[in-house]
Amino acid sequence: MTAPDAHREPTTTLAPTAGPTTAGRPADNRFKILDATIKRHRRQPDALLEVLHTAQELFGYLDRETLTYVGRALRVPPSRVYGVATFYNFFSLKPKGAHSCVVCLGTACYVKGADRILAAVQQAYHVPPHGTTPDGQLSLATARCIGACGLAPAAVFDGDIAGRMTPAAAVARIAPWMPHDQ
Amino acid sequence: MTSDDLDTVRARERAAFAAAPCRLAVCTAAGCLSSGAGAVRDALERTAADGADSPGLRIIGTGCLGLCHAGPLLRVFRAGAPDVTYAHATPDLAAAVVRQLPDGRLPDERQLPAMHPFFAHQHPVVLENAGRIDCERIEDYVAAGGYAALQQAMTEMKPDDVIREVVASGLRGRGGAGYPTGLKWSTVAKARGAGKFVVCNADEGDPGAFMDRSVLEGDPHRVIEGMAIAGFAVGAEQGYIYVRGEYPLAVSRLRVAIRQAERMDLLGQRILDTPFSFRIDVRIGAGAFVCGEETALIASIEGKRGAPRPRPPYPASFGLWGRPTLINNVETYANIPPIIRSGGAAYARLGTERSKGTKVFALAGAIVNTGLIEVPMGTSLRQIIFDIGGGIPDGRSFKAAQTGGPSGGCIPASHLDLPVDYEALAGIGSIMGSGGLIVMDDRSCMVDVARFFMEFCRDESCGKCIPCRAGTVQMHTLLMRMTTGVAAERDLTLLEQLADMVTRTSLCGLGQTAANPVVSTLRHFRDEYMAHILEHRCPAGVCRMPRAPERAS
Amino acid sequence: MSFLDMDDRLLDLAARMDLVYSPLMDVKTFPEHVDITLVEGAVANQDHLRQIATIRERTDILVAFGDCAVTGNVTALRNPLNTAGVVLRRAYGDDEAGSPGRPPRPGGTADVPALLDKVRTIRSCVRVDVYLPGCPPPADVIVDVLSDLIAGKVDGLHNRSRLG
Amino acid sequence: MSVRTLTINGQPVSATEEQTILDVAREHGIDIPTLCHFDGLSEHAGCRLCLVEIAGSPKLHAACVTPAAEGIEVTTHSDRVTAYRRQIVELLLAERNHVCSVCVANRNCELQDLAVAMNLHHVRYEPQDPQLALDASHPRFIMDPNRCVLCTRCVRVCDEIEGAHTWDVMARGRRAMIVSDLNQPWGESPSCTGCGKCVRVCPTGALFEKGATTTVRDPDFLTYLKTAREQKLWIR
Repeated sequence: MTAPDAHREPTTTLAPTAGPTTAGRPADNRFKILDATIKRHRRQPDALLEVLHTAQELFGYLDRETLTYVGRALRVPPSRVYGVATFYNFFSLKPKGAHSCVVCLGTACYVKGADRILAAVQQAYHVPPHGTTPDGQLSLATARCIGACGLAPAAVFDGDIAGRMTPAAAVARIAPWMPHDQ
Repeated sequence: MTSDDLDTVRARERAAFAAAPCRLAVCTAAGCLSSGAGAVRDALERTAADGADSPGLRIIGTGCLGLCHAGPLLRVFRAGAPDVTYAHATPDLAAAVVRQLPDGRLPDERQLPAMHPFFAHQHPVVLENAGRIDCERIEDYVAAGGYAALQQAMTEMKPDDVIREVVASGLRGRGGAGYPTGLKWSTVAKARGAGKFVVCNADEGDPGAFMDRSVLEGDPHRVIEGMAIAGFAVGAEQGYIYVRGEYPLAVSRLRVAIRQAERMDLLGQRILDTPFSFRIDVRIGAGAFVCGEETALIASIEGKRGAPRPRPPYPASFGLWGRPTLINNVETYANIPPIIRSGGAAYARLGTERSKGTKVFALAGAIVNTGLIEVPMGTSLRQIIFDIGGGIPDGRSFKAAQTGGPSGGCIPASHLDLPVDYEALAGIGSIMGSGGLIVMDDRSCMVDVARFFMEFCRDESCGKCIPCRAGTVQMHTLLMRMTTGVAAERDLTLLEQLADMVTRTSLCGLGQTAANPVVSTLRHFRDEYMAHILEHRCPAGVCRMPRAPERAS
Repeated sequence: MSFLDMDDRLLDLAARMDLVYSPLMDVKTFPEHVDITLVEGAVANQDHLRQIATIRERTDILVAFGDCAVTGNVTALRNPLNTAGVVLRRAYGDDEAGSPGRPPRPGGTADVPALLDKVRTIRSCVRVDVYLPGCPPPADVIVDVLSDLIAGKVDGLHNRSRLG
Repeated sequence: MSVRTLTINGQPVSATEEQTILDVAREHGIDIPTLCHFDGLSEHAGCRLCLVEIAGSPKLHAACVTPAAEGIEVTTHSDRVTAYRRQIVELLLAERNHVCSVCVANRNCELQDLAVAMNLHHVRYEPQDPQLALDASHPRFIMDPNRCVLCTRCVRVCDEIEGAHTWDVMARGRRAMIVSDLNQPWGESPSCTGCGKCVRVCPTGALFEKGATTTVRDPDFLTYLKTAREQKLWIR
């Protein structure tokens, strides 16, 4: 991660009246990248989803400041930004863990016992589905089908699809991410 | 680049193809990649680079070869010799193949039989390029006859001619509902107003379906070409592909393909130096099944909550930003180039009376050969599941085939000989859907299957209309009562009444079909429901019933 | 109270029926072969659950009388809390000022019946013949319905009063 | 302007080009139940209570968005749609915590009126008992999501008439909720003008004035405002 540069304000030219606070966030290039996306879409309100995608890629999740910033830049009311951000499963309003495990619960995976994989991971690492461990190491999520039905049951570990999973294999795959006392 | 220039490229590439007597194709669809196809490809390239004595060898990363469970798949094409396909390929095997190629004696281990039934019974049209082209090289697509249909449309046909061929082909929407594609195209073409749009629905949300993903990953130019032809036919200059966020590989390959097509003047301003201009932008979904519904998809492209709106007005007259909009799904567009190339009449010779052409199915669940297949419409379920799919593994018996995902139904063994087409499936209470086909053996409980799908619909309901929002919740509650053994007979009555009400009164297709899994399992497996309710017993042994009253035994 | 609002009409009704059981009467057990029972209130604990089963067994026509019996109403306001333990802690546990409380155990004792996790409507426990919603059901409606029931008319009775 | 003729429940009626089946029915005193419709707002078409049958069409049609087309034969109260409407109201009553006897809108509530009009005396579906916190942070108004039916009248009036767009719907399906701004307490909402229009259009006791013992029902007030604004005529 780049060193925080306390002196440089994030670009606020798009929302000159009241730029968002950046407290607790490194004032790095990420807002510049976000602004570039916003500019590419000519600040059109229609680009809300695209911009939220970019923002989440940049920051990992969407906090209130980011939502406010995006709303002002695209000239969309805050409640609509919030409504859109919470409608879609992909957007997260809370920080995610350092690592992620997504268990596919699609039909093919269901038929092949994906629920047992989910239960095993939950139990082994004390993490609720769609939650994060208290130490912030692991986020567990479920997917509605990742399209890897031919390899069911499947799970995604830090972005890599793994097929023909078993409860034990899933737990083992996560083990190296976790502190040893678990 | 003009049409003639493109012909030159095609000729050059074909010559280069012919000069390479040997091609090694590694399946680089998401399935095989997750089984280690990347390492196999690396090993091929490393070994080929080491040995100087393999001239004319080409290594390509290709689209889905279909047999996902046996991945990574490696296929060897040699001039004058039959193709050889390896299952579960490893880097070591790959290296051995490259080293032994010059002798013409390939390793025997892990070779699939020459006429493996999985491949023998298929009829690829949409998937014709799978295994043959490198999915990241536009030149490969062009050499395989790609963009010839677009050339033909632009140079020899008028928009009306294109639509006439699509009508003649009898092609119906592959997204599930089966609306005649030609009719849709002519409606949008006739719609008044400038600034029309062409939209490709790649929000393949049915769990158990991955046909569209495979097409986008393996042959993205085919979809782009189909869309460009559609744009030409209906008079649109802008297209959008709305891809599921769950398919990052498809998105990146599409973006690469769009850039390549733009560089060769196959997209953008003045395509092939004609007055026709057409742009395509990719829009990425964010995890909402309901966005597969066309008005919700439009709302989502417009940056809004993916809530459907009442139709009419239909998108064909009032769609994206209020403009006439053509919406088809991936597989529908992928069928367009062959229809234009060989003519609608030729295409219509495939399939059944009312369902023309082929259909791609994703086989999954309790079946030996899981993966992707393409068969002519009218192929029987038995052929699909037992001949191509290899039957049920572990010595279990077939119980049901689920088609159409959460909007579909379960087909029992008594209907295995049914020829699969739109009408036949609808006739037994299921739907064609987008092509997901999940096989269930005797270890699946049909009440629990209904509960599984109802949970899906409950969680994916947008919440706009009451019947779907609250009706799916109550139907799920009732199904939970059954699977936990606390239901009474009146719960079944309530469930059936709700299923009817939600079907008839919901605002959009999600709600209107949400009860289908319940209705179809009740129709074909009512005795299982009764066992849960009257005897507090799960015949398949799936449902645990700790709270159940004393068993009637 | 609404019952008493029937005023002198109550006397007319009384002439046509025998009141065999009521919370105000000194009768410990619910009698057998009762023609009509008006059940007020919802089912909140194990004792109620046993009672309603007995009532159903021994009654010809069971009337869910008033919103609490029909919908749970005010008594079911605790249902979003989900479990009896939470309800008891909320009611008898430490208060907001910090003074310590002594919440009873959810399982009940010999003298106090166990609280159900959720307050249940009469319908969710036993078959109900007539619904008479209202908080409270108006006196006129009670007179009408009772008169009809005594006269042997059962159909179309529940349409006379409203929720709330 | 072309005039159209059609029949509703066998009664011949005429309609203008812009009119919906609902408009025409109401004009002729035929009561089609609605919940999300409010005169002066765009149509939401979400409550599905106004579904009617049109002869020759297998589908049901939402009267609020279906044009009164030439020659159609509309049936507003077939046994089938009456039964469906009843189920819809039952679903709503089971969805949130609708406790009429302690609700500020008791006897002045459109949901309760619907139940009464349908002779709905009990609910067959399992109450969902959601745990929802009441928002009393606004100096003048209270938002009680326990009574909300998600008709979005408040969202639409705030957006379309007041122009503030303080309200919107968050999440989806059974988790959907009406929220102000970034789901913050209403009293802290920078965008709310405090105009109270949302309170006036709420069909139930989800939005009400602090200290009020009942709610206000004024179905014509938006039409009044719009006529005043657009035509400078204050018609009461």
